[in-house]
Order: sequence, then structure tokens, then C-alpha cells
Amino acid sequence: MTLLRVRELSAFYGDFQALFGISLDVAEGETVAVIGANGAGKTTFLRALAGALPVPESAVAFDGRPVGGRPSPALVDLGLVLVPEGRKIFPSLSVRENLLVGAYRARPGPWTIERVYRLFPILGERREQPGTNLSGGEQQMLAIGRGLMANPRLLLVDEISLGLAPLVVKNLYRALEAVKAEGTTLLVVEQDVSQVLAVAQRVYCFRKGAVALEGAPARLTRERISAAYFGT
Amino acid sequence: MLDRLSLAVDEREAVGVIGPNGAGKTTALNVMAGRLRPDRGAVVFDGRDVTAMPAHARCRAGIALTHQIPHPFEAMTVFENVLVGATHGGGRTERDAYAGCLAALEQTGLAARANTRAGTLTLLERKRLELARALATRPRVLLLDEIAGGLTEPEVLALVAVIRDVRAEGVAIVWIEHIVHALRSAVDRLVAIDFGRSLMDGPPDAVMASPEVQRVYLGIEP
Amino acid sequence: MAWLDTIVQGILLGGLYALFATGLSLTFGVMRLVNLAHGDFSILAAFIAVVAVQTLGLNPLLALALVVPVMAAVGYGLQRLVLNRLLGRGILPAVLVTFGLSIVIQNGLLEAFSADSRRLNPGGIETASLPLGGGLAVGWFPLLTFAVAVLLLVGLQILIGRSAVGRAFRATSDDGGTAALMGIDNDRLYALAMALSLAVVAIAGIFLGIRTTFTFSSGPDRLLFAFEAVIIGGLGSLWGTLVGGVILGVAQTTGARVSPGWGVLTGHLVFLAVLLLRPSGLFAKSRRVD
Amino acid sequence: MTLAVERTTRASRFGAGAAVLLVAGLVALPWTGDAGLMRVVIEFIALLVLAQMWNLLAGYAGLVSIGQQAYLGLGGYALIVLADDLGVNPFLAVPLAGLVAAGLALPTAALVFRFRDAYFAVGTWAVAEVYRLLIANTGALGRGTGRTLKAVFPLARETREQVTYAIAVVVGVAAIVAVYLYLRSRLGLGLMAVRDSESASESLGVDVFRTKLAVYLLAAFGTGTTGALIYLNLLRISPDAAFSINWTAYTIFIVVIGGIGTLEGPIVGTVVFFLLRELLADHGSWYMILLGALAVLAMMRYPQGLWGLVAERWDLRFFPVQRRVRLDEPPPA
Repeated sequence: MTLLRVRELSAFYGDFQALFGISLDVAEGETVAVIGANGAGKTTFLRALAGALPVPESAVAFDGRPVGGRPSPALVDLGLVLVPEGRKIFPSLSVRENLLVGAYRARPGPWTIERVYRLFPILGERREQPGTNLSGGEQQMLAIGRGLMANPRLLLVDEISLGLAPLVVKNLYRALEAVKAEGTTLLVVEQDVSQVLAVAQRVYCFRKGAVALEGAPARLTRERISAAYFGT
Repeated sequence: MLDRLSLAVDEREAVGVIGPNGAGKTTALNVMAGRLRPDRGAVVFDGRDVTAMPAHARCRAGIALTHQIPHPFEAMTVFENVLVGATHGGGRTERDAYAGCLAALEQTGLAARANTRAGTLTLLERKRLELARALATRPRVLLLDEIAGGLTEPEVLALVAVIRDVRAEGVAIVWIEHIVHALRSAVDRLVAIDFGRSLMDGPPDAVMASPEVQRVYLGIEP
Repeated sequence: MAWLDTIVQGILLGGLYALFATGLSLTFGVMRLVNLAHGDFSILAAFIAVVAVQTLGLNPLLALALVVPVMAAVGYGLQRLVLNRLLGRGILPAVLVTFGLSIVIQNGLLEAFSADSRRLNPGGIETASLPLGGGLAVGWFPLLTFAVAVLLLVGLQILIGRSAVGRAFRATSDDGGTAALMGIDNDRLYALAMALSLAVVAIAGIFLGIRTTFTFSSGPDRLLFAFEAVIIGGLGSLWGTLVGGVILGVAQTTGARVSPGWGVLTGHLVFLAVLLLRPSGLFAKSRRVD
Repeated sequence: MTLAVERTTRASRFGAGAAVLLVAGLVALPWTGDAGLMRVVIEFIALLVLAQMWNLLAGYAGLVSIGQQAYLGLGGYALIVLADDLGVNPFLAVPLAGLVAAGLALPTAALVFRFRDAYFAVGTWAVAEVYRLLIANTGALGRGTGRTLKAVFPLARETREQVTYAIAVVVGVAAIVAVYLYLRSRLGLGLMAVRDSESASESLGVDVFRTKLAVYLLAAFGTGTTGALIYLNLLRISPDAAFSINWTAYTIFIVVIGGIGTLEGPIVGTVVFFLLRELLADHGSWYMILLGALAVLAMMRYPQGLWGLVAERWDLRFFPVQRRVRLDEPPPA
């Protein structure tokens, strides 16, 4: 069953067009990755889905309902949650409080604060520290955990690997497998191609705000990805 | 953000800087331009320690920066935007500055738009305006922060041509860019940075071919 | 002994200033908005209490139960209908609109209540005092004001530190865009903060009206005192606001003791001195500013 | 290719002509002998200059001060001290009072420039209160009751009125010409750049701090001179009146209603202010309520003000500060 259906989505920053007619589907329980070079429009795409950018109503359907352009809180209620680029941990809040903010209008579901601590034990150990005292990798865990606290049906994750060492990235992707096992659908944006190819069932490659390549990872060779990335 | 980064640029040299998102590239440029103060270390320009010099004074000394996200003076015309750089950064009187402004506008292909309000420009034109204003300050070194980002292929090629042209006039260049083929065609040397540190430094082809850079930058295991 | 008395009076006066300052500090903390009509809203509340006392025969302290919810509703509506539409347009619109409101409220009060000075009479408590021995006595009412200020600050501290709304306040203050992604409706939260701000300043206005006389134009001075208490104490620190209020209160009573005309001026000068020596205030939480 | 820069518009050539006629009319006014009208003109000019100065601060430099009454009061008191206590010619003392205000603005700036944005607004107000209270507590300045300008008593009433009027016309014309020339200059170009983007300005060599400080000092000078002019006209000064927030309230309402960030806006605003005052002369505080409400409405719905609406509709600029470029191919050799 299709959980997210995007049709001919275009988005603008002022008079600058960032996305050109993107169509994409995510089935319930699936993990889909969006890859592409910097400036390809990946982050804009996720922000448009999460209600942070104005888009036409019909361009985005969630669970069969048109939801394009709805404000973020309404989308969180439906179970569509974004883990933003750059983690965006609230500096005035402790680790625990950052997680609790994620549950501000939580739906019922498997994710509780204890369940997040089990997934990322380090967060439980450092629960009373300011969220921004954590290392980059731990902050990324916190950002994912905060998103999970809303019990999303679809979790959008923007560039997990940003500024993180390869080993840390590997661990984060292992955690995503556990999230997937709970039945959460994932749409992951990533520059770090190798990790993503291992977890995703399907991959979309963006170039200059449009879909340049799409398919199952097994069918995508390094040459095809490279060509789609850089247009060479 | 930066961890004991060292980077040197010779007179008339063009250096490209690459690295993954969050590697500290923009931070490095901002430190060079005086918009950020380093906790430790120094910025030396033309043999002079300029670490304590504020941004506007560095511009007057010959270090010009173009911003990743263009900040045109929206209520002013394209010509006036360039004139700010020429009179304040370039230290000329208004009349003496006109010729330099015209040259900068022609070089960046904006002459026909001289009377347009900058707030109404397209992205490409805004990027060109960033460059034109910086050139009008008569820089000795030009710091370019992702000036080709977000442009279409033909636009990137046009911009590369302008930058090669600037370089041919003897202006040193430090250019951060993700569009690698654009960089390769315009620089003498590539520096790859990650975690605020220099990873590789050398001729563009050698740097791009190194497995280390392939892994860190593209995330593709060779 | 006379000096000790002056200082005790100043400390208690500081409680009143903390009441004025709390709401100002809250709205700035949550949405970076300085409401220049803050003082005038307190005087508006005091005049509503005057009307309640006259028409319903209420004791001014009982009138609180009526005036505080009314002012909270005014704050909620003001934020929703006017101020939320100005946020994100830079600093100028919000400053000028609240300044315009300040002038409109003052002149509206002048038109409705004339320029005569008023006072609220709670029936005796305002003159009763508690002898402390050695010729020293403190008024029951200033003591009550101080206690209410402390209780309110404790309550706010708990609300902001422990509750879901408080976490949402802090999250929105840190980064409204990301808070929205977590499902927090910023506009509603801002309206709640303004409602809370005007509720507290309504209490301050009525206490002021019991303590001393007031006119339609008493608001701007209260705004300045509130502002000075916030800056002396340091932004983002509720207890700092109380200490800031106390320092200002002591400065004013001490100055007035030296020469009657020097009370308010001494307060201003202490404020400028703190600004000169410790620009971020005495108890500022270090906050990353990007 | 060659480049020529055009700095006038058809409206500005028409405007220049109209301005010459207007100034000629103002110069001729004393010969009609209408003292009442002359007093209105003095008042008009005083508010217009205050509005131009505040517009320069808030509309161009982003310095939203609500404490400009400090410089108005200081200018007024400086006039009286200079003329009565130090024996300076009272008419010469008017511009000197402006200098005194600017001189005091320098240390004041060291304090209030520590504030940014909304806190700058309240900070400037607090400083204005300090000046008011300091003067109200100084015996030599008459404390709370204030003082009277005695140096002009020996002059015939008519002479005094005519010279005051002449000074007002000079101050008004000089202020508009000075602001206009400043905005058209290289420094004005930098100021407008700062208004549009501080960050880009400093990257292009504009000294943002100095630019703002210069505007702050210039505004203090203009406001102080106007304060001296106002009290040369009124003769009686008191701290509560001279340092009243109402001066700044009038000023802000004029600029916001007329149109912030243009030279024409404050002129339009001052005209509206005087028209409304004539209409509502008998309604006391309703006048202020209406002005305040109009300003709030303007800020919410028409932030460009009345002049902004007109200029947009008909593309009119009487005081063009922009530069139009003409590019010509060189003639074939």
C-alpha cells in the first residue's frame, strides 16, 4: 500500500525554483533513499513534505489524503515527521527534554522514552545533560530519537552522515534497521551513497531539483550513480 | 569547526576547496575574510598578520568574499550594488569608480541589467552580482563560496568562463565548490578538507583520484 | 536604623518591580518581542479594577480574579490578531506597533478617566505594618507584594522548567522552525506567552494602584523600570529578574533618601552603570547567539 | 562602451522648480505680516526636521530610537545656557546648541550602542529620562520649573519673531538639503547598503559601525538644533515638556504614516499631521488616539506609508537618490 505519493511537486524559495515536478512513491513499511549532490534539492524536498515550504495541496498525498501545504503540526498529527538536516538539537533543553518535545503531540505507538533509551543507551546515560553537549553522532541519535517520540508512520531523515565519521554513520544506520523493524516507514536523504544502498529498497537520485535516476540498489552501478550525480 | 587547518595561496594562484557538508569549508573562508575570529592561529595576508582586522578593513586591503547565499542590496539597482564595492571596498571616489563598475558589470554579463532593482534578479544574476561587487573592490584575492551552487549546467559553464577570465588578470582565487568538474577546469590546485582539517592538497586530478577523497567526499567505496 | 529601613523598603519595592519585569522578560525570551505598551497594559488593568470596585463594589484584591483573566484574554487576542502578523518582518514593525498601542492606551485612558490620579483601596491592609523591633517596621502590603512576586516566580520557574508547555516555550525560543517540525504551533505558543505576560502585569498594575496613586500616564515609567530590572538581572534568568528588581528598588529608595528628586534618577544611573560594567547583566545565562 | 550616470528624474526637475517657488513663498511670508501663519510654519518646520532626522535613524540606519526627545531637550537647554549664561548671541546659539547635543550624543552612543534592536529602543528612552531627571535636579537650570530665555527680551517682539522665522526657514531648508546630499553621496550609498544587508556591506568594505554612528550624531545635531529653534520660539522651557516622549511619538507617527525610508515620506506625514490637527482641534486626546491607530494600521497593512503607495502607483520621486545608468557604444572611429 502506498503511504506517501508525491506527484509533480515543484517548490520555490521566493522566485527561485528549487524543485521541478518531482514524483515519488513510498510504500508502507518500505525504506526509500533520496541521494544526489549538494544543491540537488534533497533537503528542500523533505522540507516541502514536512510542511516547512508552501506547496500545492494535490502534490503530496499521505495515506491517500491530499496534505500538501498543511502546517507541520497537522502533519505530525497524521504521523509524518522530519528529522531535520544538521540535527537542530534545542540547546536550552536537556537530552531528556529534547526527547519529550518530540512527544509534544505524540500519537499512540511503540516508541516511548524508555524504548528510545534502549535503542540509544548513551542517551539514557546522559539524559540530564544539555542536548548540545553531546558529540555529533550522539546528537544525531538524539535527533532521530526525538523524531521517533512522535510515533511517526513515516519518518523523514535528512542526511544522517552530515559531518560524522564513517564508523559512527554505520552505527546510526544499524539503529535505523531497528526502527524499520518496528514497522516505521523511512524516507532517507543522503549524500553518503554506500550506507544508503545497503538499507534502502529503492533509491531516487536527484539532480538540479529533478529525479535523474530511480531504481532498486542492485540495479544501480557506481557509474550510473556518478553520472546522475554530476551529469558527466 | 576548524581544527588546525593550514592553507596557503600564492599570488595569482587559484585553489579549489572540496569536502563533504559540514567539513568546515565556509568557516574557513569566513575566517579568511574576517567575519569569524579563530580561537587559535593566524591569518597572514601579503606578509602582514591580519587576524585582528575587521571584515570591512580586510576587504579594503584586498580580500574579497562572495557569499554562498547572495545578499544583494535589494532596494538598490545592480549598478549601485557594484558601486558600493567600488567606492567603499575599492577606496575610490564615485566618479573614479564608474569605469571599474562598468568593467565589472561587463565582465559578469550584467551590463544590460545595470538599472534593474537587485531584489528582482534571478538566482544566476544574483550570483553574478555577488561576483561583480567583489570584483569592483579591486581584490588581490577572491574568496568564492559555492558560487556555482544551484545553477544549471550551461550557467555553471558561463560562470567558470568568467572566473577563468578573472584569474587571468592576476587575481588569486580560493574557491569552495561541490560541482567538481567546474572546479577542476578553473584551479591550479585542489585542497580536500574534512573535520576541519586538510586531507589532501595537490593537483586536481591527483586529489580527485585518491581513494581517501573518493570515500570521504562521495561516500563511494572504491 | 533609618538606613536599614530604607534598604528594607527598597528590597520590598523590588518585589513589585519584579512583577512588572517578569512578563517583559517572558515575551522577550520566547519570541524576542519587546512590548513597549507593557507598562500601559498594567495601568489599563488598574483602571479596569477601579471600574470593578466602583460598579461591583469589589475589594481591589478580589478584583484580581476578574481583571487577570480579562488581561490574559487581551494578551492572547493581541498576539493572535496583531503581533503574530508582524513577527518575521524585522524589528521595526513590532516596536512601532507596540509603541503606537502605548500612546493609544494612554490617551484612551485620559479620555475615559480624565487626568485625575486614582488609587485602589483594599480597606486597611495598605497602611498596616509589622513592627520588627528597634523602631523598624515593614508594611504588610509591601511584604505581601514581595511574597506574591516570589511565589509567581517559583510558579513560572516550575511551569517553564517542568511542564510540556514550558519545554515548548524553550524549544520555540531556541529554534521556532525546528519546534514547528516537532508539532509545536508557534503562533499559539506566542499567544500563550503574551497572555501570561499580561496576566502577570495585571497583578503588578493592581498592586501598584494599591500601593500608590496612578494616572493615565503612569505606564511608560513602569515599562522602563521593568526593562531595567530585566537588564540588570540578565536576560533569560527569572531569579536574575527578581534580583534586578531588588537592586533597582534599593537604588531608588536610597537615592530618594539622599534627596527626594534623586530616587528614580539613582535607579536609572545604577542601571547604566551595570550596562557599562556588565553589559550582559549580573546573572545572564550564557546563550549562544548565531 | 561608455557609461553615463543620470541622477535626476522628470519629477525631480519639476520638484526642484516647485521647491524654489515654495522657498520663495516662505521668504516672502514675513511681508504679509501674518504672525499666526509664521508661527504655524515654524512649528511645521520643526516637526518636519525632527521627522527627517528620525527617518534617517530608523528608516536608513535601522536605529529605532524612541529617545530622540533627549536631544531636543538638550538643544533647548543648551540654547538658554549659551544665550543667557554665556552671553552668546541667541540666534547664533541655535546651531551651537545642535553641536552641544551632538557632543553629548557621542558618550551616549557608547552606552546605547551596546543594545540591539528593540532593546536599543528602550535603552535610548531610558537615557532620555536620565537627561530629563538630571536637568530637573539641577538648580542652575531651574529644576522642575525650568527657565525662560531672557536674552531676547531687549529685542522688539516683531524683530525677534522675524529672525526666529528666518532661522526656521534656514534650518528647514538646510536639513532637507543636507539629508538629500548625504543620501546621494558615497556615504549615503554605504548607508543604504547597510539598510539592505549589514552582512554584505561589511564584505564590500563598508564600515557598518561608523556609518551608524555618523547617522546617530547627525540626527542628534539636527534634533538638538530643532530643539533650540522650538524654544527660541516658545521662550519657556521645562524638563517635562522638553523631554516629553510625545515629541518622539509625533515624529514616529509622522514618519510611519507618511512613509519610512524615503525623503518625501516625512514631508507628506507632516502635512497629514497638521491637517488632522486642524480637523480635530477640539477633540483633545482623540487626536492622538487616531494618529496612533493610523500608525499601527500603516505598520500592519501599508508599511511603505502614504508616500510609498503614491510613489509605487505613479513611479514618482521628487528627491531621487538612485543612479540611472546610460550605456553608449563609442562612435565608430
